[in-house]
Amino acid sequence: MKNYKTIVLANQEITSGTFRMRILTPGFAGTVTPGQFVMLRPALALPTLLRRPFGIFRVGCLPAECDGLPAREYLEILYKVVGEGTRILSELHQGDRVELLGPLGKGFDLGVPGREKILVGGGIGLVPLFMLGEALISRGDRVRLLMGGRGRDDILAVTEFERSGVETYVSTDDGTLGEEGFVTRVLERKLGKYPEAEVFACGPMPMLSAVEKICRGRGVPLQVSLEAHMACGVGACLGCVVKGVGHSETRPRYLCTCKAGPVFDSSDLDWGKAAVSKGSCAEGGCK
Amino acid sequence: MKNYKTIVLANQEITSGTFRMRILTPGFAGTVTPGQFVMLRPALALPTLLRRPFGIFRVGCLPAECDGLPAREYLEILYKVVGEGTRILSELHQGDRVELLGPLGKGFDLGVPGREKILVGGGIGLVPLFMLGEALISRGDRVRLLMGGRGRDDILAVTEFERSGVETYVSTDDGTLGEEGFVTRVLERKLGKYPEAEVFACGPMPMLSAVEKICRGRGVPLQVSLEAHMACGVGACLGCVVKGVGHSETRPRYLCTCKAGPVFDSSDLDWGKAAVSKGSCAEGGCK
Amino acid sequence: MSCQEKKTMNVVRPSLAVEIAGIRMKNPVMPASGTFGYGEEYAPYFDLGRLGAIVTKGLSLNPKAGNPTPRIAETTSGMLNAIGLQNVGIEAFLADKVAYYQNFDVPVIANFFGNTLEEYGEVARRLSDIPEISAVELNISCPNVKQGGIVFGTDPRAAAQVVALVRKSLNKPLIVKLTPNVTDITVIARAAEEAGADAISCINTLTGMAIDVRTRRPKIANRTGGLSGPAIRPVAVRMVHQVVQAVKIPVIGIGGITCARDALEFLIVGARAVQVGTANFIDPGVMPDIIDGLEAFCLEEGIADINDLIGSLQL
Amino acid sequence: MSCQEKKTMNVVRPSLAVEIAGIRMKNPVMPASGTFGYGEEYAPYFDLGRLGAIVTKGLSLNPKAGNPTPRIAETTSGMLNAIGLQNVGIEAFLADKVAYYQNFDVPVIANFFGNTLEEYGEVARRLSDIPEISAVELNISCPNVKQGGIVFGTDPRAAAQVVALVRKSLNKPLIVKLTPNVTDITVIARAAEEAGADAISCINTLTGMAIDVRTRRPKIANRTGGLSGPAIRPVAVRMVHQVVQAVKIPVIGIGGITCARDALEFLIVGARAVQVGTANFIDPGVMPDIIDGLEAFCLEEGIADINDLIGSLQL
Ligand SMILES: Cc1cc2nc3c(=O)[nH]c(=O)nc-3n(C[C@H](O)[C@H](O)[C@H](O)COP(=O)(O)OP(=O)(O)OC[C@H]3O[C@@H](n4cnc5c(N)ncnc54)[C@H](O)[C@@H]3O)c2cc1C
Ligand SMILES: Cc1cc2nc3c(=O)[nH]c(=O)nc-3n(C[C@H](O)[C@H](O)[C@H](O)COP(=O)(O)OP(=O)(O)OC[C@H]3O[C@@H](n4cnc5c(N)ncnc54)[C@H](O)[C@@H]3O)c2cc1C
Ligand SMILES: Cc1cc2nc3c(=O)[nH]c(=O)nc-3n(C[C@H](O)[C@H](O)[C@H](O)COP(=O)(O)O)c2cc1C
Ligand SMILES: Cc1cc2nc3c(=O)[nH]c(=O)nc-3n(C[C@H](O)[C@H](O)[C@H](O)COP(=O)(O)O)c2cc1C
Ligand code: FES
Ligand code: FES
Repeated sequence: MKNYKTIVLANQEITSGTFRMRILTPGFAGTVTPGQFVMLRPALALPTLLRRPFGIFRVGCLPAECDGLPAREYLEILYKVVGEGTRILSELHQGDRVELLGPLGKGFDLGVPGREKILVGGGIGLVPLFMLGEALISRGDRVRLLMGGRGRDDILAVTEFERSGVETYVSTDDGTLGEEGFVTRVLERKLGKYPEAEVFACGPMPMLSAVEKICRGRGVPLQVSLEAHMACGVGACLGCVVKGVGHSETRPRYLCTCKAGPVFDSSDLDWGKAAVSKGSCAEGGCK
Repeated sequence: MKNYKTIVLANQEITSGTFRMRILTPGFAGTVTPGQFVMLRPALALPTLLRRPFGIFRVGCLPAECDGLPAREYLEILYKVVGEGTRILSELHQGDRVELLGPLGKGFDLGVPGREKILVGGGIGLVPLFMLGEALISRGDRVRLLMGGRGRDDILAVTEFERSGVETYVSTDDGTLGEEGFVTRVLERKLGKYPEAEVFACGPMPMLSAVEKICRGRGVPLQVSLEAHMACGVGACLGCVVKGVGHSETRPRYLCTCKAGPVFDSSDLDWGKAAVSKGSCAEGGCK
Repeated sequence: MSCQEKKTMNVVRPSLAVEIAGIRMKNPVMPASGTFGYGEEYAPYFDLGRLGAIVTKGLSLNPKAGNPTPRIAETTSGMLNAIGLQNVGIEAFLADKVAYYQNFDVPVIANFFGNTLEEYGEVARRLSDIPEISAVELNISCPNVKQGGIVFGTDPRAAAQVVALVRKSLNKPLIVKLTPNVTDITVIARAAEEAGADAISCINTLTGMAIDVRTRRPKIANRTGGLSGPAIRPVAVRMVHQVVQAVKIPVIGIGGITCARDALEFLIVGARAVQVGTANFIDPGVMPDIIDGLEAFCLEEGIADINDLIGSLQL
Repeated sequence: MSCQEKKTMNVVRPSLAVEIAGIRMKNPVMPASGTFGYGEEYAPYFDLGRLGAIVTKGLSLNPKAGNPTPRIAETTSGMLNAIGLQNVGIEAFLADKVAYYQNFDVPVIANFFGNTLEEYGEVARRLSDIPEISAVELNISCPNVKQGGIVFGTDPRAAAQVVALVRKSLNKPLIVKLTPNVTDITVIARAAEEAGADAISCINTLTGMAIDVRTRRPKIANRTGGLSGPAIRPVAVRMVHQVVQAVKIPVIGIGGITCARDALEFLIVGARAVQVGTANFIDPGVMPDIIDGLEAFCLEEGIADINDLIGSLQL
């Protein structure tokens, strides 16, 4: 958990409207667990005010170079341009200054070693699953990624998952890539085959709700990574709360997405109608 | 007078804290007279709000290129980083988008053909004098530039003036370049030699006041280019007024620097104690 | 081009026309008083005929010199101004400026103020006779003039008094412009309505102050100034929402509008039209852009008449 | 390094210490209530011992759930919040949180509110006995809670009543925090002073609203929220200036402070200390940066004691 004032190493558009940014972050890799996130903003004169939360896609290190440049640790985020903040990020160049806070929040619990692992990613929601996949693979678990999206532009980084040893299954609503249909259909099929699996999901709220219903129906353990509007990212503003299980008007039980989450055991959440902050979807920014 | 949404062609630091920016401005050159100015801001998400006024240093045209790039008209400004707005400008790169309004205001009157012309520039105040010099030279006048500054970093673009045929005399308060002392001392000497000269001055207010006193004392015609805090640049906000000659508490006579100026005949201004807007110097941004 | 054609052939262009107190406007976008001069200053940048209405800078009985300088200072996403209502006075306005408006098929709204009740009445009478003026906007809210506006605009009784007097002296629609520097803006709005206002416009500027830390002086010679620009938009939207609930007459929304989306916030909470102020300084082309943006939004959302959008807030 | 050494050898470090209502602080910088949790959340980012004081989030008699979400929305250079004063309640605070403050040599100011007069009194009594608490800050200004704060904070008589009651129930310095959503803040400030306040802090948030134009819904579930951040600074500086002129007790300036220069504006108009709110969210290291910046400014300007800067406004 460090407050970085650092620079952009690279910032590329990878599919229409989705970017990949590499940021210099010395000392970051050793402290991060899969599913944690960062709060990021360009170090400009307040074009937007608050930092924006982003999942950590991966961390890495550039080797030292002969011209004397030392080894440089970095992290990578994948982000979609949905509003002003992400638009400004997308216009940053190598060497531009950014401010980054992280790693933040509670990441994924790796679950029971040896059991089948199914990761369900919806669009940009796949971001936190990459490091999770790596961690699970490296301790020997079998990992499958079910990657869904509306169309081919929503399908990201699949080859990178495969390279790391994750089996991937792609589906799109419009059939422009992989199987046609909802990713939840694929999930049902896979759970039919691997009823002992553990599921890890991140994506738009309607998808998460559907995944939760499927997993609850079969008694399959599920962890979800949620989004919420955040001001601070550290538990100070109380802007990012979601309803915990047992929440009621008279005995409210709010949990901070930034601190108790963003990854929650699905059984800790109230999956009632308005379970999760409308905020996370209000702007159509739900991915 | 056009509202350009255009791009930066180049943006270089020329001396410590002073930059030269080239901006693509098709159709600009034909409409500008020496001494006019532009209102400029980066096309970012409101990092600063208002456009900033800048004198037009020069205009030019990049020739068409064999790869099909057509000829491109541009203008150049020279600016000093004094606050947030100019700092943001200084961080722009080639290809970055800017918004520019201009040419604005009333420029210099070229005066009587054939009479000696003396231009007095204080620091960054020399900006509007370059195009004036060019115009005077091209119609055959003899032009001298007396260029003053606190130190060598304030002395700008002198070789460019010389190349255009202007005789230049440099003085600095600390003697780090040219003659040591105030530029007004040089002016007195020159006026002693050329009592028929016409004077054109731009620079910090104390310098302009001193120049005005000298010229008034000798009955020498003087035009000055003033600075004032501006919101609109077109005469709509009335934020940029200066006191005109004959101004009094009971019969106030305010002139818009952006429309009646920025170049004024010195006899049109009230040179009393608070003659010119404190605004133009309040932030220490007076150059 | 084919795309353009397709648009005009297959899609009915949405109607942006609105009506306020009997004034029909092509669209709900007009400049805010004092930020658009008398209009001429911006004529080089776009066809003023595109505007829903033109609003003049604030007029008074006699010419007014305004405040000493500095008069403006930028603040974060806003600006302070203490112009002090400098204006040419009603005589010069009628003699030199009014004729210009005949060039455009756009209703003209004359903004005015007085230093005394009598002056308010007198200016209202003078404006009554001018056919080029479609309506007047009564500024009881300028925070810059010590004896004048501020008193009327912050006290419901004083507001009612000046509105009633102007109403009596005037034969045109009367728009009353409110100050946001009050505890409860609905009280003033209702007082104005009861006293005969045909419409309300709000908000004027929030009183603010900025200090030059080196010189230890206020950045504005008048010490305080009016804060305008995007910074104040949330306060303005809230107040317009409140006033729309509180009165039956139409409301014109003002405060920090810089783009169509900003304007839409005001229309959705119930403003019948909007005024654009500080944004004109930032981009002289902003009002036509906003008009285009409103049309595009209606097209996208399948709204045939912008009046269907007005007050469409979902609570 | 040699530069550093030179500084400490040749130049006397300016004193930044200030005193408010008997509370001595190392420097005039503290967090604004509700933007710093109970302090722990920011401990990973800097030594809390550097602060002039710690201000807790708003406490109430019973735990409070707060509002539904969305609770926050960004606006231009500001943010709206309608957290709804979610807090653990005074019991849990005393049981779980207070002990933590012993780790730091920093005065702790407990911010609190009540929904009824009785509740205000009760919380004040409970806080009286806690040695870790140096002073309390009475929030009569939160615009989010319908039955509570707003009434007290906008009416001078109600304000005086609650201040007097708390004063009676409390054996510690009493800071009263004012809302800016009033016509004349000096009236409320004077009422609080007369009723026994030892200091005033201002401002709390301006009430604002933002609309999601696609869904036509307010961006905040509570419809309106409190506007904070740099956008409101000019309003805050103006009000602090007014209150400083109106009362004899010290004033703490709050509103949109993001850097030392912002803080200086408040000190120069006469605030004895400042609180930093929204800026903590943007940069957790902002308060130590501001403290360093104040020291640097004093050094540059040859000011040996920051108290000489306070109220140094030139008019
Ligand atoms: C823990 C976490 C991890 C995330 N990881 C990623 C990621 O890896 N890649 C990615 O593209 N996006 C991710 N998001 C969503 C991302 O934060 C938003 O897309 C981004 O904040 C939008 O900012 P904007 O200014 O472009 O949009 P605007 O809509 O203009 O933003 C306005 C305000 O709403 C907030 N906001 C808008 N949409 C969202 C959202 N979906 N979630 C949270 N806040 C929102 C913004 O932070 C800002 O405060 C994540 C969100 C959270 C909470
Ligand atoms: C007609 C005209 C021509 C100018 N030509 C040049 C030029 O060629 N090169 C150059 O470097 N500068 C020039 N200036 C000054 C330049 O506009 C300011 O340096 C610049 O606006 C400072 O902006 P900032 O945000 O960096 O400073 P800040 O001090 O942060 O600005 C705050 C506000 O004050 C205004 N302001 C501050 N200083 C000045 C000033 N000296 N004059 C006017 N407004 C000011 C800004 O526009 C802004 O609105 C000119 C000014 C005028 C009026
Ligand atoms: C420079 C300036 C001058 C103004 N003059 C007037 C005026 O004469 N009469 C008036 O009613 N309002 C005046 N106003 C207020 C605006 O009309 C408008 O209410 C306010 O600026 C808020 O809108 P904005 O945020 O879009 O600028 C002025 C505002 C500015 C910035
Ligand atoms: C998320 C949030 C929560 C707040 N909670 C409280 C509170 O509990 N009690 C209180 O007196 N003020 C509260 N405030 C107001 C702040 O203390 C401060 O007065 C206001 O935000 C203005 O300062 P700023 O612009 O620096 O944020 C809160 C503000 C924010 C943004
Ligand atoms: S984002 Fe502030 S508490 Fe979670
Ligand atoms: S800058 Fe607006 S009138 Fe001159």
